[in-house]
Amino acid sequence: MPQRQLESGMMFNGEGRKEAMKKGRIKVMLGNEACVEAALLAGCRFYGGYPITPATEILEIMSRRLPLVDGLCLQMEDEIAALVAVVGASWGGTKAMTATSGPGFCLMQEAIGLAVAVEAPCVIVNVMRGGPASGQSTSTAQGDLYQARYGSNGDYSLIVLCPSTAQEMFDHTIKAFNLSERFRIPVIILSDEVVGHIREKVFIPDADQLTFVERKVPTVPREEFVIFKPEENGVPLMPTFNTGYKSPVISQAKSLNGNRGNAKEAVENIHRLVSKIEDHMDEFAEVQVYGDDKAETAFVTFGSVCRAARSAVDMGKEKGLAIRSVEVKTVWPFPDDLVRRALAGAKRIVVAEMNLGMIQREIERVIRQPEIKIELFSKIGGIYPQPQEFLRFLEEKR
Amino acid sequence: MPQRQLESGMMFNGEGRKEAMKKGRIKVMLGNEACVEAALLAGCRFYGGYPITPATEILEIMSRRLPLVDGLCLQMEDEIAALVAVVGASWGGTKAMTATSGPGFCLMQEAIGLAVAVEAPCVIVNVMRGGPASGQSTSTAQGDLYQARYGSNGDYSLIVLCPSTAQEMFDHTIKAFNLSERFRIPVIILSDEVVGHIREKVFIPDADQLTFVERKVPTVPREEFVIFKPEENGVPLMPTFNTGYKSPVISQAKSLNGNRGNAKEAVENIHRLVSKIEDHMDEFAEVQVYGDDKAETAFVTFGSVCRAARSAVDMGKEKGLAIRSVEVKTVWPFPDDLVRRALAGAKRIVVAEMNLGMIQREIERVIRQPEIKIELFSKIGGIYPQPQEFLRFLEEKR
Amino acid sequence: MKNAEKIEIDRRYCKGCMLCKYICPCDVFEPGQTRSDLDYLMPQPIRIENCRVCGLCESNCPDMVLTVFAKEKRKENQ
Amino acid sequence: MKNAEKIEIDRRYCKGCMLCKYICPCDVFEPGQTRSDLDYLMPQPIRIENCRVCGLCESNCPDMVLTVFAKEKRKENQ
Amino acid sequence: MRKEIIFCGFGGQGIILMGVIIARMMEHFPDLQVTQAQSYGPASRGGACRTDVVISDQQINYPKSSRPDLMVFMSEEAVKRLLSEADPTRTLIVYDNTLIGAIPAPYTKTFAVPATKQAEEEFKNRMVANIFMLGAVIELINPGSFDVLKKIVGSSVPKKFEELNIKALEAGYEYYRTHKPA
Amino acid sequence: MRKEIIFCGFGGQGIILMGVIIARMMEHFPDLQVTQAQSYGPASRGGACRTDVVISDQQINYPKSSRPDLMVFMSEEAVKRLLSEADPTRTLIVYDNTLIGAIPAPYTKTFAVPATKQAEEEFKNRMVANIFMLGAVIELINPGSFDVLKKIVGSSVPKKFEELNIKALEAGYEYYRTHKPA
Amino acid sequence: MNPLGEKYLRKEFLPFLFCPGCGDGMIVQAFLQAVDDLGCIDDLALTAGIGCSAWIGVYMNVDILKVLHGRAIPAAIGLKATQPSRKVVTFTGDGDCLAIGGNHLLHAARRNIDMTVVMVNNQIYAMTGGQVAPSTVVGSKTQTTPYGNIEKQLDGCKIALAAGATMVSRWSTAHLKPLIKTFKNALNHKGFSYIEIMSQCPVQTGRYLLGSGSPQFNLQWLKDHCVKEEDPSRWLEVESQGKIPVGDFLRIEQPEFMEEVQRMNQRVKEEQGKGGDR
Amino acid sequence: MNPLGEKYLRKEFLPFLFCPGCGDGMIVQAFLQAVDDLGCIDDLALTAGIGCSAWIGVYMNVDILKVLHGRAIPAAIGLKATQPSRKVVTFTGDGDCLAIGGNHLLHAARRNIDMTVVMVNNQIYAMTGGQVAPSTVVGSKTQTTPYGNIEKQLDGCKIALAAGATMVSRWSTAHLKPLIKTFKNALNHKGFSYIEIMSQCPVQTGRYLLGSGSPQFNLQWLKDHCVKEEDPSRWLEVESQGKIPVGDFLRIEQPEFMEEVQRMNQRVKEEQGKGGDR
Ligand SMILES: Cc1ncc(C[n+]2csc(CCOP(=O)(O)OP(=O)(O)O)c2C)c(N)n1
Ligand SMILES: Cc1ncc(C[n+]2csc(CCOP(=O)(O)OP(=O)(O)O)c2C)c(N)n1
Ligand code: SF4
Ligand code: SF4
Ligand code: SF4
Ligand code: SF4
Ligand code: SF4
Ligand code: SF4
Ligand SMILES: [Mg+2]
Ligand SMILES: [Mg+2]
Repeated sequence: MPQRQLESGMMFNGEGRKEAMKKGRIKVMLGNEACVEAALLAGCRFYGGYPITPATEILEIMSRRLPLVDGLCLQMEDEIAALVAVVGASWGGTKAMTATSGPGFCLMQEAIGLAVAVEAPCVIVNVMRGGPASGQSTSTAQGDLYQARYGSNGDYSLIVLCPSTAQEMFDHTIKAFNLSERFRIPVIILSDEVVGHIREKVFIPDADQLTFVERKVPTVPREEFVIFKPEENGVPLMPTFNTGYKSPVISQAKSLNGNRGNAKEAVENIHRLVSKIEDHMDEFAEVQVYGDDKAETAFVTFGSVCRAARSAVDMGKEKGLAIRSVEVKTVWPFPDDLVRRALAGAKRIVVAEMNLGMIQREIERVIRQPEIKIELFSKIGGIYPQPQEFLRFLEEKR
Repeated sequence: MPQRQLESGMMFNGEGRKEAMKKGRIKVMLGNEACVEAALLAGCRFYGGYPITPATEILEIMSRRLPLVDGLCLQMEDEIAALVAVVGASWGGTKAMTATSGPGFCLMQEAIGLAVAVEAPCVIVNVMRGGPASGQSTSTAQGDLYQARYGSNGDYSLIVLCPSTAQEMFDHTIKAFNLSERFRIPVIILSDEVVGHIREKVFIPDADQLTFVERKVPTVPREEFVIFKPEENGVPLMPTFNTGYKSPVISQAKSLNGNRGNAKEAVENIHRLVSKIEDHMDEFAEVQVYGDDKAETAFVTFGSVCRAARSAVDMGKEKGLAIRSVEVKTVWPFPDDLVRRALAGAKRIVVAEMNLGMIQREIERVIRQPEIKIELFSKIGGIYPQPQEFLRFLEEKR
Repeated sequence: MKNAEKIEIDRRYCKGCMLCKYICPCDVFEPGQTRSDLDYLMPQPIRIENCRVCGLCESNCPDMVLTVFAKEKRKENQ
Repeated sequence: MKNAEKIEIDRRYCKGCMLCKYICPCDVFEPGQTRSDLDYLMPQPIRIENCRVCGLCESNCPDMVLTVFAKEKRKENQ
Repeated sequence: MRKEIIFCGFGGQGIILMGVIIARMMEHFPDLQVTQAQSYGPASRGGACRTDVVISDQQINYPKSSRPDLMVFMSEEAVKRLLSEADPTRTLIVYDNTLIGAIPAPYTKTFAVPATKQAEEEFKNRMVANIFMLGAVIELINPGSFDVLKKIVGSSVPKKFEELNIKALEAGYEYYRTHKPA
Repeated sequence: MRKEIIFCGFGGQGIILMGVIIARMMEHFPDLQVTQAQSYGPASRGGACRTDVVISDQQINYPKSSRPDLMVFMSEEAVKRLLSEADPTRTLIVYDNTLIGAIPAPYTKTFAVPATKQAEEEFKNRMVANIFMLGAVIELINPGSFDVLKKIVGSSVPKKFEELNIKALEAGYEYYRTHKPA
Repeated sequence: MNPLGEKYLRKEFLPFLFCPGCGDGMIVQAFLQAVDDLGCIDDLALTAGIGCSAWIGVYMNVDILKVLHGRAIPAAIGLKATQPSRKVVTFTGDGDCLAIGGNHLLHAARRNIDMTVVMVNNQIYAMTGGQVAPSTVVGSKTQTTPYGNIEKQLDGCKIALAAGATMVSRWSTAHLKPLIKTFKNALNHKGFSYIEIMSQCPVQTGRYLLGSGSPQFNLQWLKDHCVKEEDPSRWLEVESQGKIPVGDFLRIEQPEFMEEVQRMNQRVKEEQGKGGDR
Repeated sequence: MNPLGEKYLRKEFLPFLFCPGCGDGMIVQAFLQAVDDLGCIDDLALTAGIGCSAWIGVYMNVDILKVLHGRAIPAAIGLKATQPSRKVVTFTGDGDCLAIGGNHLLHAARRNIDMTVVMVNNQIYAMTGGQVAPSTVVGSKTQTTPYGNIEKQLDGCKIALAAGATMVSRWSTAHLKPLIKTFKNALNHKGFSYIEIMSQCPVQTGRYLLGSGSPQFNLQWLKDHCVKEEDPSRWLEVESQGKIPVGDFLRIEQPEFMEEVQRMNQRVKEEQGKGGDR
């Protein structure tokens, strides 16, 4: 599944810029708008949502655009209904998505587990804002990182992507739909207010430049089909409704034929729900390094903070300071190996995030060298860090 | 705040057994029942709940018992309403609690953030069952460990206790109420089906044998009182409703006087919400070691799995195998130092849990010695591990 | 008036609830001594000659395990 | 009939919505040139002599910044 | 001393209650510890159902049975699934022979009690089969006491069924005394 | 080349829209990158409101202003909070002198535009103050183009207000031409 | 298995998990009878929540999505939205539909989306072992109202009517014939239909509320307590006698949601073609 | 600050965050007038959800707990349960109360718990910038119904009535006098009261739905469209003319929940004393 490269702005600076531009459009758009554009291009035809700052524009633009392509955008009575309707639409055979922010994301947690359990491909965008609780609706934050992975009950796994530019909102949305169909899982785009509300140029390729993944459906006669028996890639074929398979789909632990009651098969199934993703991380896991990839000083960042860190790296370079910035694009499942590789040789690791230390814990876990302290450069309360502050941190905490 | 020791059964084997028994009662009861007994003793007078296996007995017994002490047990329309009502009752000046299991715990996440943000003391019991989603309602599991810490949006902290016996259901409930009042936070008792549904002897001390913490209330004149200004211990006095303080309590980020809008004070307040707990972990963090505390082989366990591990330690001893079992009683904030100390000198660490590896990640983070592999002995699907299996694991994975 | 040829109860799934006995206007059933595969005592259509093939027992059986075969019908089919 | 002594508008919080002008049955207000602390153009009770102290402007002011002082009242109080 | 007892059957038979009653009996033995654990499906709708009772003079850590002293079977299904947990030489197997044909070799330490049949015939209520069975096994549960058991049974069932249950209990006890295994 | 522009005022003035319009103008400059970011309170109810526009011929990483070239102030409050971000020697400060008394020392590179007053008096609608202001600053935004701006303003407001806004824009532009700073 | 069962049940899922004599099984059969009469088995798509009654549809050999407690209705909406030609039916219980899921009922009804909600009212939370439900009569002793329920009942039919449902009926398992007819009407109704079925739960409602666990007793209780009264203005009288009004209460035609959506999409695309308003 | 404001507002929280000419501020004043008339300021405890209207109570100098979107009612129940002597009032919006919070309204109403829900109906989600609400009229163009709303409205008064509220009224900000009277009745009503207030939101509803952002225009719109009609049987007629019926619709006495609780507790303790039933 070839994916467009994720680096923001690539299309504008790279070699084949003019060539590429011929085959698409460049528009100044909101990060949230880029997300909608990509979703529609990827084939999303159902959106179930509920307004919440700073994700509301996704709903608003969807409500404008979907009718034009014979899709349906439903503003539901709450976020629970929104995501459950998305799961219904997914089993109805449609690519479907929703978007929200912290408080609504809380309400979606049970249905995220549902989507995992019934293996319904769908995309969920969380444009993060300040927490806890109602927090600061118009301010940016990255405090939902663990919630995105662990907010629902029980053992499960899913994929979480963190865009840092409007272009990545576009690219990650395409990728999210593809991964959700490939693995039959909910894929979460964990964006934040800065990325959702930034306006910048986005390159929208023509559809024929992109690869779209569609769910695999059964073709064998109904009697021979076993609904939750995985194919080689760990994922069962999806007998969406109205295809004649008369599928029994329950949210409980289940055996291969979809019935409750067989403990052994139920255990295997839970294991499979996790391993179908985690055994195939090489298909999607992504970590980028900006700056000097041999530098002893390394930032670790994700989401919008990547941008400020890049500027800090550039400023550092001007001052003769070698820095690398390790950008975790697919934050879950956490790409242990890629991160370890990207940090190889680093002597000083500063995790920069807009929360009180989350990716930091993962780095502590992954970099098991007691001599390396994993420092935290943390900004909360909606304050987006300035590049200068990164450098000041390096100096002051020395 | 002296607490009764947490070790299960102590009262029956220890020296002062007869003495102690004079001052209390011993009854065979369900873990869930022991929780109710303790809550009532601790002064809980409001329960807002919703039925769900395997936590329902807590609601049922509360509905029977609370009217007898002029309390109120309300079966609400859902778990969201249940916890929000508890928060309301807490600000009404009452000790209040709720209990649920996985799916209901999902629905409570937003209101957990609320309780954190408005600093409403309360106790939330999650009697874990199999997940994900509806999972296996009558089976045990420990898959909600991270959810209990990170299930709500934004940066926050809270305390999570993991009982392993009916006696600990009692003891932890007393402790939970005390900690919730001390820190003005929701305290979560993360139990599981085995512990909730076990029946065994529980020693119920007389009230005068126990210490009960009550929330500190303001006494200064209203004009001098600043609602979210912390005392020395990091916690503001609580001007519960109807005490004349006319308190403005909002779920948004806020300044000291309770109003929105002052970004600097809002940031400080979020920091304080976390540090008021994490700076005082010595008051409550608890890790126990069972068996040979110098043994090179160590289990790490929590909740009901502690019991099976203890039997395994005993069986190992019979076979000449020295093992220690490190029991994490307060799983959040994770007691890094205590765990490190309890594992000092261990060469082989096996984390045993009924999930696909959660405490394991914490141990990997805390024990940063690359030469020690943190092994996982995992049981899921409602299968409670047998002591023999622990020993078999040690042999086979050698 | 119709008559029943045979009343069949599927022993794999009968739960012995006796709603068939309760609903039958013609007093056809009595509790029997045979156990279904689910360990319940099954009813017996001991007065089958009373049966008027009203179908109530069949449509009221909560486990859909009871079938009334009408005599006439069979003849028609032959 | 009552008369107004004075009509006060709290310049700290007036938002210039002109609902006072809209609601007044006696056409007392006109938009003025003074700005409130919130940067809005405040109304002016330029025809205060028309005022019958009906209180509508006061009770309809969404920011509770408008006060009508009645003449009689003052006298009574003296 | 550690005694392990397993009661098993299907949902709706009151299997769990049997374990609960035995556990509660231990309130009257101050020097003993007890645990009662269970696994079951929802409500009274069939499906496997099981409770483990462990009695010991020591603190009980592992609360489930690993080497049962006594197993009481109340359904064929339970025999199929759980008989292998029995130890042919150690475990005494009691079974409701209304519902269970026979206990296969090599298990020879057995005692058949027609609890369901007696409940249906003698008491016109199959719901008391479990209590009948309890009466029939109490002497096999050691430590235990019929008198304490009777008290606890009385306080464990709805008032209006108290008499019926006590009668069933006594009948079970009587059955034991007249049919007890050698 | 990196140009940084800040528009600031309070909610309800259409501050964000000013940034959006400038950003969208850049669609017509294929070789330039642009970012527009914002921070604001809800709806039109006062409170600080600000948008940063960055224009560059390079990829733009940090999307906020750190050394603004141009700052446009539309409220006293904004001056209080944000003036310190200006560089006395570098930043050109444009302000709505209907709402703002004066820009204090050491900031001397200033240009006063009575946008709100003109909107209220000339167009009987203070809602167009922002567009008036845009007209008055477009020549100071370089690269920029009044013609493109006009097109974008037209397509950024509800149809029935299109004419009004275009007029305000032109009036602002006219104001600039007649009052432009030396 | 009777012939209807042979024809329509998902054999490998048998037996039903329902207790002996439970009304839920009777509803399986009645519904399949209606489907058989209409010959529409291939047009069905079902959803369900959590609870005993939520399993009703699972045994039918059709597409079914069984989701979370209380969330069957939004799942149905998602399905209907993407498969407008389907007859979408939701099976739900009184707890599922009126307690945790009450809000979804309101909003599906007001949208008049073409689907049928079959609400099985056994006056209790059965699956979890007999706790009070919004439909439990005042005074009842349940596992969570040991001293008698003091909360007024919520009447699902009244709520559905107030919210804008275009078809509302209530019957009981003692009224299988009219129930089957109502099922057929609902399956053919263009719009939101709400069908409540008073159903026996001998094990919880019977044993603890009504005083007998006998299926016969419980079915008889329904026969005795459900009286046909289709005129809402007379419900108060019926209710004051401790009876439950049953019947077909409403069946009207109003614009259906999915048709409105399609009309809108059509219109919008046409306008777009003409370069209509932004 | 006018004298009422001087007396009752939380000065350090001023100014109101409401836009110029917003009805929410008028409601602050009307409510405080009622409270002043009754002299019950010290008996109040307020709760609120999220939305513009949810801030109404925050400016009053009384105990207030402002919780999550849609959850003001359960918070009020928890408060009332522990402070039965308090007059508990909830301020909520049409989105807060009828969309995400609809279920809590049903259940508080059926319990007839002694509290007052003040629902501010501005026919839109104002705080988030003008999305469709369950109260938005069919055909309206909002930020999320750019081609016109196709969903029927949910009428909060009808829902409250169907669910069992014992006092139900609707007024508008163009009806301050009767509104104040209704506030007073509600504050003295023993049981669940639901008061809906049609209120102007010039910025969202006005600008995008009604065609003018002028506060005057919007208040006039309410004056023109809200007509007094207290007989439910005539609502359909009123509504078919595009008008909104206002008035005091219901006010009856029924057993109040907290009193029932206290009666129950009393009874149970007495029975317990006598060794009553287990
Ligand atoms: C979020 C959540 N809360 C609680 C439960 C537990 N639960 C399962 S079924 C049920 C009640 C079912 O009652 P009802 O809907 O009336 O169905 P019945 O079993 O009576 O048919 C509850 C509370 C759950 N599964 N999920
Ligand atoms: C769980 C959740 N979802 C969404 C939001 C975002 N939100 C805040 S206010 C609001 C709508 C408010 O509308 P309404 O209740 O009508 O109040 P109004 O602002 O119109 O007075 C929404 C959707 C939120 N805060 N929490
Ligand atoms: S009704 Fe059906 S299940 Fe019940 S006893 Fe008769 S045949 Fe058996
Ligand atoms: S068909 Fe009718 S008469 Fe015959 S056995 Fe069945 S119920 Fe009785
Ligand atoms: S009504 Fe009040 S806020 Fe509005 S203009 Fe008049 S005085 Fe100012
Ligand atoms: S009191 Fe009445 S008459 Fe006087 S200014 Fe106010 S509204 Fe006009
Ligand atoms: S508990 Fe009640 S509703 Fe559930 S299956 Fe049994 S009888 Fe039916
Ligand atoms: S957006 Fe509307 S409801 Fe909100 S404060 Fe402004 S005018 Fe009032
Ligand atoms: Mg029910
Ligand atoms: Mg609103």
